[in-house]
Amino acid sequence: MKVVVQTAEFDPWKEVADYQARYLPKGKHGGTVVFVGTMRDFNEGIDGITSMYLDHYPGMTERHLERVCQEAMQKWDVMDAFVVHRVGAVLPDDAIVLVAVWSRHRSMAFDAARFIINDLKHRAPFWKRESTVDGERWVSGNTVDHATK
Amino acid sequence: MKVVVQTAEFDPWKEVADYQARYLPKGKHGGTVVFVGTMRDFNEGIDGITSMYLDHYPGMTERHLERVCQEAMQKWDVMDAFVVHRVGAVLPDDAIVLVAVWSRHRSMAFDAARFIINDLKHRAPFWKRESTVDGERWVSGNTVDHATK
Amino acid sequence: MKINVKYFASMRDRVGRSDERVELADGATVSGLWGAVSKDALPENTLIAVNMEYTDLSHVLKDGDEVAFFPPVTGG
Amino acid sequence: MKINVKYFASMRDRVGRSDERVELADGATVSGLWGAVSKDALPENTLIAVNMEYTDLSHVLKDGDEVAFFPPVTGG
Repeated sequence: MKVVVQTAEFDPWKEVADYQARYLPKGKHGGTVVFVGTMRDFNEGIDGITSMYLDHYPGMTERHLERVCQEAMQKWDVMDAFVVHRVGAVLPDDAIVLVAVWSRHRSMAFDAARFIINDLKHRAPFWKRESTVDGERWVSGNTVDHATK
Repeated sequence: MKVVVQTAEFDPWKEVADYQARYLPKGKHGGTVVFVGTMRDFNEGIDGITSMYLDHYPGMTERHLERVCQEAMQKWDVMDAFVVHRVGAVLPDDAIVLVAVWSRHRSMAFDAARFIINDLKHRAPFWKRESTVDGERWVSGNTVDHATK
Repeated sequence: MKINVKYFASMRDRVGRSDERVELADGATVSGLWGAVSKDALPENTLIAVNMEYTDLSHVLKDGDEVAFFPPVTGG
Repeated sequence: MKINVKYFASMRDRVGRSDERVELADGATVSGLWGAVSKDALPENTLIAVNMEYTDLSHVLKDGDEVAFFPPVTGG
């Protein structure tokens, strides 16, 4: 299990491939579910978002995400979980967040990945400030996943 | 939207990266959900599965999967869907199936990806024959996803 | 009328062939087709497709139809 | 006792600083700390963490605690 909070740009598909090759035993996981959140150039009805700044609470953010991953691994039959999240300056089409979960069975992988990303969106201390053609603004809130428990 | 049924081995993460670079407009999709099914070296309590043969119904399989992807794209706010499935000889740790869904919002991407893989598992004409140390056998059935509607 | 029949996976092993062409009287159903190709009852859970669409034993066939018999699917 | 206070995102903009050290009487709560650092009411929906764990205004502080005030999170 690994949680990374970084300012550097990342290729989510390469990150998953590298993590799997390095940490997952061969022939044991039947299902992998990956969620990637990508920066859009529109949000809450506003077009023309040119860049974004992601603030976080160093220390608490990592600790919170590690605990959520541990909780998911205990709650479902999950073999491994991997989370990467960008902070600092982010541009449209950049990957912001990656959540990857490996399990013996697909339903466990889906439930665990969704649990992690929903907790991350609603509880992990990150804040987005968008730069639009009209200026800057803090994003007010994340949408609720209808499947959130 | 694309459905590929192939005998050749594939790297699911590279497939997703290539498809996204080629077909997805930049800055429009907020959430991507990917499911990858990987061949395990055990199944239904049997260890030591050395290889597998995947049979299918050429023509019907592709048609069925294309229709399922179209249904998912209509039912949820899905921008694009991509499915790759192996047939023929498959070895442990090989990727068998890839389902990738791009959407503006994560909950739509999760629901659509899960819908596609569940339909594929229960309705798409594929059949697995496993080779174990004790001989060959047709796999009897797929497990039900508790979230299947 | 002529019907093209296909068998997949364990159904192919059971029937002992992968496909065949069968001559049937007009108005025959999938059930009648099965009676013409096998003396055994159709195994429970067998799936049926006519022209690559799922259907059932009561489906009335037309000349040139492709009918497939196969066990529950196990892909993914 | 000495308390380390941190402000993030719009809370930092509102308070006008990112962190500070505050001297409080023993037994003070997070609510008392807020009264010491600001004349305004705590904005609705403000989240509170003490030593990087979520808590609420009634939390009784100890010497050396790190208290953070921040708005609803918007990561992912």
